[in-house]
Amino acid sequence: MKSTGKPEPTVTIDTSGYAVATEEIRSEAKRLLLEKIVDAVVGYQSGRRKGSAVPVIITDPAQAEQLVFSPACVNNLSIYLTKAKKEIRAKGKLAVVAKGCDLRALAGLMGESQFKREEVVIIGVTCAGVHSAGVQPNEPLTSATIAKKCRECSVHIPEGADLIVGKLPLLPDLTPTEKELLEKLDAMTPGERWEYWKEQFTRCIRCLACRQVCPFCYCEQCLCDRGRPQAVDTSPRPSGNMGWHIVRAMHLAGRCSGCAECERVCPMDIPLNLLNRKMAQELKELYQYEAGLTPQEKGPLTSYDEKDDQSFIK
Amino acid sequence: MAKVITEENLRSLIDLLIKAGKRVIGPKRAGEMTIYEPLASGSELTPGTLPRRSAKEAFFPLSETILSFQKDRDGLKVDDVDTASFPETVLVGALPCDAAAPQVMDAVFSWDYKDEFYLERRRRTTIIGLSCTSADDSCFCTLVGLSPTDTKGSDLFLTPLAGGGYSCEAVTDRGEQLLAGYPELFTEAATVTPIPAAQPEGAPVDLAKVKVWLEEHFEDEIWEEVANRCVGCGACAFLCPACHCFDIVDEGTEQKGSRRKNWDACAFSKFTNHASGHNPRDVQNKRYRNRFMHKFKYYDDKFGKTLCTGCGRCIRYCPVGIDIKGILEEIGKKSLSTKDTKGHEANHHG
Amino acid sequence: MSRIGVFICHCGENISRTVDVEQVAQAARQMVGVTYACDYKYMCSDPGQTLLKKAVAEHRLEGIVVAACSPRMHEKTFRNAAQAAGLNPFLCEMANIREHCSWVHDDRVEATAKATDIVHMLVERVRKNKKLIPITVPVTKRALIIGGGIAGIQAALDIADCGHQVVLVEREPSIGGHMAMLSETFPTLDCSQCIMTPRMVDVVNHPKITLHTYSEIESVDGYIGNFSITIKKKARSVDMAKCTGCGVCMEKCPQKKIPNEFDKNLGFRPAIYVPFPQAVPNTPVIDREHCTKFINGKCGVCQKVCGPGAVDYEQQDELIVEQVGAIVVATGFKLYDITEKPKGSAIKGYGEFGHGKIPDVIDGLTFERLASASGPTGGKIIRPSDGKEPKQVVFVQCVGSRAREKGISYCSKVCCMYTAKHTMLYKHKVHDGQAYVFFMDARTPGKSYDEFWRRAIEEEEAVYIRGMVSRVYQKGDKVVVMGSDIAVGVQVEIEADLVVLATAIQPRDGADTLAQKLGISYDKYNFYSEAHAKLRPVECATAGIYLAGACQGPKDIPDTVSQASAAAAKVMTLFSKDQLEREPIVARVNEKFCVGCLACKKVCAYGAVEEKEIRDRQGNLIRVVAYVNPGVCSGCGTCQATCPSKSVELDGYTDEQVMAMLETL
Amino acid sequence: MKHDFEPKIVAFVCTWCTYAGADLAGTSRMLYPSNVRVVKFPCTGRIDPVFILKAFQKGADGILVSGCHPGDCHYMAGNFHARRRFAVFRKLLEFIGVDLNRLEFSWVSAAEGGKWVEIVTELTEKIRSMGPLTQFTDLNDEEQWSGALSNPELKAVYDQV
Repeated sequence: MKSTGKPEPTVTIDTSGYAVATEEIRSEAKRLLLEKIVDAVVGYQSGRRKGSAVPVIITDPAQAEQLVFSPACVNNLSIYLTKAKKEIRAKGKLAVVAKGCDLRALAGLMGESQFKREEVVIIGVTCAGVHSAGVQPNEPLTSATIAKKCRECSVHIPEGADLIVGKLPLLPDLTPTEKELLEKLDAMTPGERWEYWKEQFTRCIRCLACRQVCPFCYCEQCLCDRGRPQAVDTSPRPSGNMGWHIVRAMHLAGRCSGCAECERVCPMDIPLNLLNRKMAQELKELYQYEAGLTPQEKGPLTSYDEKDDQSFIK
Repeated sequence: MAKVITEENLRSLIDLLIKAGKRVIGPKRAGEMTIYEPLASGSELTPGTLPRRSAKEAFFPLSETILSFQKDRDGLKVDDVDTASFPETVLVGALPCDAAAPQVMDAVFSWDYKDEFYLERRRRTTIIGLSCTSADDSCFCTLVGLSPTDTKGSDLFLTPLAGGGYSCEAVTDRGEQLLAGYPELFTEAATVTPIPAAQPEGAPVDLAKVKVWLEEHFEDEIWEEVANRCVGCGACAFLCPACHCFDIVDEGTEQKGSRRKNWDACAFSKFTNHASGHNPRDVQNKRYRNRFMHKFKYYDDKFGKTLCTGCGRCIRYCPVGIDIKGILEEIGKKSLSTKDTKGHEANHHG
Repeated sequence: MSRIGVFICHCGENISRTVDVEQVAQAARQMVGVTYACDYKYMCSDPGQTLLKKAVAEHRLEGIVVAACSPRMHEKTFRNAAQAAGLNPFLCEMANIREHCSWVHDDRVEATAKATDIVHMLVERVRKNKKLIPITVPVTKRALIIGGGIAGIQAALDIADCGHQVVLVEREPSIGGHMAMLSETFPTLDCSQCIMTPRMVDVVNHPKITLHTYSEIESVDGYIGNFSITIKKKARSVDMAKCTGCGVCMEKCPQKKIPNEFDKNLGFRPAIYVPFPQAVPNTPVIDREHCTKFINGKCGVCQKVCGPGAVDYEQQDELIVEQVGAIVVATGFKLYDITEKPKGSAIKGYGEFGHGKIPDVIDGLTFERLASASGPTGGKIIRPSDGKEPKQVVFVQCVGSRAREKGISYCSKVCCMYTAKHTMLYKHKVHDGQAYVFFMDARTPGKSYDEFWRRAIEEEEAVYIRGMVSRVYQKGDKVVVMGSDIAVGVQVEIEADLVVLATAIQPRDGADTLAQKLGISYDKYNFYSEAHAKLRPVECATAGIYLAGACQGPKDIPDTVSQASAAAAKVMTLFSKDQLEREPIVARVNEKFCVGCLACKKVCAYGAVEEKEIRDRQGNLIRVVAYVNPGVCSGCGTCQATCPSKSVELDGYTDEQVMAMLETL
Repeated sequence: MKHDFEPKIVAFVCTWCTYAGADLAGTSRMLYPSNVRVVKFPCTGRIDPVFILKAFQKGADGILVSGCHPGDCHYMAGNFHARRRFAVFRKLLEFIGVDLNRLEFSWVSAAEGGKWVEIVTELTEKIRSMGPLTQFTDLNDEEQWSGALSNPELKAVYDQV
């Protein structure tokens, strides 16, 4: 399903600030490691493919020169700070490179006691956007190659990071394609939506990439892997897939930071972030909750207000 | 002289095969991607681009029931799946990297235990391969001893022609039979001009030397370097044409349910988790090492074959950019200094 | 579990009339794992239970389902029977085929089908049941009483007389509370001080009671049987151990013009003072806000004149920790200050009554001080403005109470009676005076109460006007009360010398903060909530915490004392055992899988979830997980529904049990 | 049976209020349709959305979740947490394409036997008129193409050829 709007002319996005950010990340990483403020830095380095960037964990100040920031820095590195990545945490105190959207995840993780603010140095990167899934990494960042989430980004500057590097260019107005898609789905009948999602989920092969890249899927034992009782069928077939994606969306409701990594990594192109966005939208409408850049003591589903809406209850 | 089939006749062939009661699987458009799926008609065939998932599903389904059971007061009743009911199948338009993979997997499925679910499907499937005309920077069939024009694994092999249509080469008797079965669809041409084959970047790697190097570098920094970032999903294994690990799970209740064979992936932390809670591959880089070792060493040790056809899917869809081609090239370089003492052959796809 | 017994009850004809019980038993016999099924006329009867016990033994049953009435009716009965048969009681489940089936359906076929389904669900459930062992927690036989009014004193004395240690904490410098301020009490008109002060002395002299006055609760940890209380002893500036209570300091204090709160600001007190002469303990406290020594350092007289050298200007607030097993909350009430209009509150105030502006408009408690023999006027009733004896006094009832539009809809319960009492006390002291009372209704339920009220009208000649007061204003030296007399249907204006307002009773300031520390619930007015309005009126929903007196709702002295004794009885029941046994329906954390997100802790209303550190053998911290304290957990299961990985599970209601039931659909 | 279709309805209820309310309906001998199967929990706070999903997958045509009125929770706040959880979960189900008429929520106190009867009766009648819910159960029989022993859709196409 494509955007309903008219095709927009391709606009190039100014990413000259990324080179500045790269330099600043390198010198900060080097300083942090030299001064032994941290034991390891989680950042991005260039990959073999032209223009690509991949996550890296460096421990040697000399390695700081490998660090980069570019439109190919799509990953949300906050996952490397969760308890799911014990081997990374075992390296000691960590610094992490974070875009605004990644910082929201870090804030969420702190709110869920996964680590304390003082245990992590956050190198924030001013970000104009990153590539969409499937884009060749050496392509320039344009309105045609930018990720959907970046089209509607409200956190270009990661306020609250220990250091903010890079500079923000003038940003073009981009159509919010995801919002439009969501509106289109909202306008459907339940039956039509069911058919839509059934088709999407039937494609799912349960590779669990969505779960594994999610900063909030850090459970030691996923409910959906459990055999006794089997809450959700583990087999990759329509009924289990439907259950899996419903349970996942529910477990992320009120926790998801909107990094859209689940959707980016899905090899079957399932628009998973739509579910998360829908939940975020409902939580905002119902409880004025939004994922933010600072840790919140309780999430919308671990708190309540006596005056909460109950118009749906007889 | 070469046999030639037009684009139109290829589609007609598919229609005729379907009419003859065969299941025809081929690349089919699904949204932004193509995917190997049963075709409802020849018009659905979308050849040329590498489908998102490999063709291994034709023999090794993502998930299949292998038996169903029911318990009542009279005891347990088990229903086996009748493998004789598997459909006669033609896999059409498989690119060389996909067409070559089943051959590699045959070894493991017919080794100490004969997996009839896999083997019966294999026996009932004819593969029409298709020469590959476009490669990207993740492609590396040439590094692992294959090529974009390799006919390995195909029964019939198609090569796209510059003026449209395909030249057809029967690779096996089965391929011959197919040609003979539908003579009206094929013509003879004295000369044909194929569309130039794809040219993946990179020089072939001496897999024998790589294997020796791997043997000596089980504990090496490289694994941490390349795979500490692994997040433990199964995208690589599930998209791979040659990965064949599966899990047996029971679904339903103690009284009624089915036993299923589902794809599994060595990157999953639960893959090696013992009932005791101990996990011998306790961190992600060890799990990745196993994947690499399995492809380029263990499988060769056991079956004399390399478990990788260089399709590059695992590179394109790795969430964290783990690059098997880059790693293979790097190890290839490192292994040049290693002496190939064991006399392995470089090409194991033969 | 593969040996399940199903016992189907006819309940006389209550079940068998609509449900074909034999058919249900027949169907049960076909269910996998059911080794025995039978039906019987009355399962709960002695022969019924014997049948069950026999079957357990004969068929070596490992789990049983009794299909009968509601588990709310007989679950205990059958679990006891199961236990007597040697089975863990939690391996017995009830299938409710009476209230939920035979009594609500009339079609025999449908009802039989439904009963079979219900039995099937419970069979599948019981298959997943685990043996549960009641939880025992040790009991610290020491009680904390919060509040030293009559409720707290009564509870403290009852518990202490029973031989248990009591810690009594009072916020003010002296115990006594409101009752110590009252003149005479209804309906007997006996002197409040005369009955109160001996009780106060009993407290201070009781060997089992530890008294902390001028102290507040800082924090509360722990759970029933095992609370740990941190108490803040505010700096008194007088060493209680040295002070003899001679009173010289108070005489010599140059600051003499501080309004006396105890006398409702009608009189004065020095900066070093005891609230009233009969105070317990009789140790003064320095009011640092008004003491010159503390304001500018220029004084120090009290220290100089103190023989034992008890005055200590350096004294600091002190935190002490007391271990107790039970808590009685008896924090009492305050009178609604109608001049107040707190921000953001529904309380609207009564600006139109001139309270706080017109000196001769006073509240009921001020009148008590005027009428009290130990009060600032020695019991002489005079007007605060000019000291003259008032000849016409207007009493207004329900000021604030029962006034939804003003923010309080409840009845303050005691005003009708004390206003009647006030008119009498007034008549007794000012024989030629006339009392008028504006009232909505007279509520006089209680022993000898109505007689008392009638006496005020019939013998003491108080004029009762049924109607509301709309405005009170000053006119010369008179206070004009404008109101309506709805009995006659006219507007009334009375030029009074004094107006007494029976303002509403409210919980003490800070009642909500204290409730949060204690983890007990309170209503929208901040009155504390009892666990059950009828059957558990003195217990909080939080185990081990009990309520006494007006903190739970407006009440008079007899009710307060009764409730205090009831709370004491509850405490003593708790203290009658060394170990506390609780139903083991509590949540447990699977530490292997818990990732310590602490969502469970966030949703636990009881504070039962704690953080637990997992360390290796060298003592290095590996990770933090959640831990559910079984003593505190009440078993609601909200934590489990919240836990994404279900690493916390509620015993008795596990996912496995629930899913097993759903599998039968 | 009096109707062509008798829906399966599952009620997830708390023990203190709604279960007791349903008991009261019984002791008051009020009549209502026999379609509902009650699953008892200590508190609505314990009720996991997964149970709703499971019930639908196992063939429930309608689901009721019912507990204590706000402020009456035996466990102080369980129903407040449940209220939020289900407010969000029903929105999710709606977005996935489940008709919310099949999922009902109510507060039924221990004193409201009449309300229980009313709610169960209305829900039963509503679901009865809507017909069976097959969305979830249909999925139970579906396979990815490669695992399917037969593919009815394709078979239909093939049959046409």
